[in-house]
Amino acid sequence: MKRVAIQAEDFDVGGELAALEALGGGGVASFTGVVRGGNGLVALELEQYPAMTQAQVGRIVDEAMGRWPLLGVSVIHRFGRLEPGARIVFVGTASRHRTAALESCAFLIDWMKSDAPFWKKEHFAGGATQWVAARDEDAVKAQGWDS
Amino acid sequence: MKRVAIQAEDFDVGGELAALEALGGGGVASFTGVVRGGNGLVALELEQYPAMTQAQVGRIVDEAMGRWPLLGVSVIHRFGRLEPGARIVFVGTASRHRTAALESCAFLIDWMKSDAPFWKKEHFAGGATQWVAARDEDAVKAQGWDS
Amino acid sequence: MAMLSIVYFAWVREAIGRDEEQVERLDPGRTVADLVAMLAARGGGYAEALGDTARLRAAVDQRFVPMDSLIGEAKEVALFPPVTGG
Amino acid sequence: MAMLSIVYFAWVREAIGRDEEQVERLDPGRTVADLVAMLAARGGGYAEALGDTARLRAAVDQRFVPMDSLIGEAKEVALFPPVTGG
Repeated sequence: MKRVAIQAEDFDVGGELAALEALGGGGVASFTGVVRGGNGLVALELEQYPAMTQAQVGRIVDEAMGRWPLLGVSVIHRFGRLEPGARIVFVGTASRHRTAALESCAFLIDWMKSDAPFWKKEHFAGGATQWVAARDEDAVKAQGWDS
Repeated sequence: MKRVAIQAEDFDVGGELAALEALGGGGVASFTGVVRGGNGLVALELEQYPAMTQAQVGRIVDEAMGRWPLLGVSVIHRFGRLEPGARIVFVGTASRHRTAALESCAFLIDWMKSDAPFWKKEHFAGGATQWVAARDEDAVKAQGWDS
Repeated sequence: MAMLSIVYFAWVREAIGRDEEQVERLDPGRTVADLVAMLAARGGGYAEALGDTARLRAAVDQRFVPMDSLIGEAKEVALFPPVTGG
Repeated sequence: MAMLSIVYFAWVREAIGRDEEQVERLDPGRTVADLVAMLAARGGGYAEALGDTARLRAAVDQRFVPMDSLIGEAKEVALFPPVTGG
């Protein structure tokens, strides 16, 4: 099973995980990213490169499925305006081996956080906005998986 | 938030994760273990040491919360007769740091799989039964976290 | 007279045919291994379950301990195979 | 005449004031950096957005590429800040 969804709508984490559990592997790992509040943030606006996103995410999922013995992978990424507490990104992996499920989940979320073609703009109370700068530590972490 | 449940009943993974998402950390990791079928397995029977389980699991959760900056941990383990496809164990962790959420989730599930006071008996079609032997690899993996 | 509870799990419980029993409290210098040897000497299911300590694990008052641990003033000793987790 | 699409994202798009435009296809020996320099020379928002290539990333036909990559026969070049993921 391979599922990649780039969407504006929220998603049902329990339902996504149930589909992975049903594959019979015995182990399902997940990571869900949620918009953090604080500093007067009222919303995060996610812009994407639609022609690229689906293909890029699909490619990295294929890479994970080649590296680890996975029965299924589900990746969801939202775009548009998201308020604090809203889910942004979900990665779920199913395997007969819990280490494979956990490591591939970490690999995929690292990639999603550093290399997926999304840009985030913060909207603050009072109307100020700011594009989020890329964090070097994310790029370093994703590169750590290359060797 | 710290939640430890040792129970016969199934649980709602989506609901458990929603509670962790609501803590505001931004990242929630999980692992769910499911009974694998195959080789004519009709059920897995999980026996526990009730006076010990809750305290032991609580202690390892405290240890994880000391090692990683976690906002919440939820651990659920079922006992009794479970058929293939049934959930056995769930670990969910919430943190501001996705590495902390993922690593602590892996740490806790390794411990649950190797050191939690449960014993598994396999029931096969035709009535044969067999106690599952402890796997050395699990013990080695859990020890890997000691240093 | 002070008593010590012994609890059994998994195939140890099945071989012995009970999940719990009381014995007189041992001399404080005795170890878990001493208790196991004393029980195994009863023969039958006890010998079958407890004859080979390499296959056994123990807990004293709900804490995992090595077989050579002193029982001391403990109230409960548990004897069981290595745990197999979730 | 063959045309090349250029697409912009995030603050690059905002500074330029548009998300897409068409230009005449360049000589196949030109690189992404050559295209960026040509656009920055227009001044105004273009200069602001594209004046410092160290702050930019690019994709050619939906593949991330270094700035010194040849554009060749590509149909679409995208210019944007480093991605910030999910």
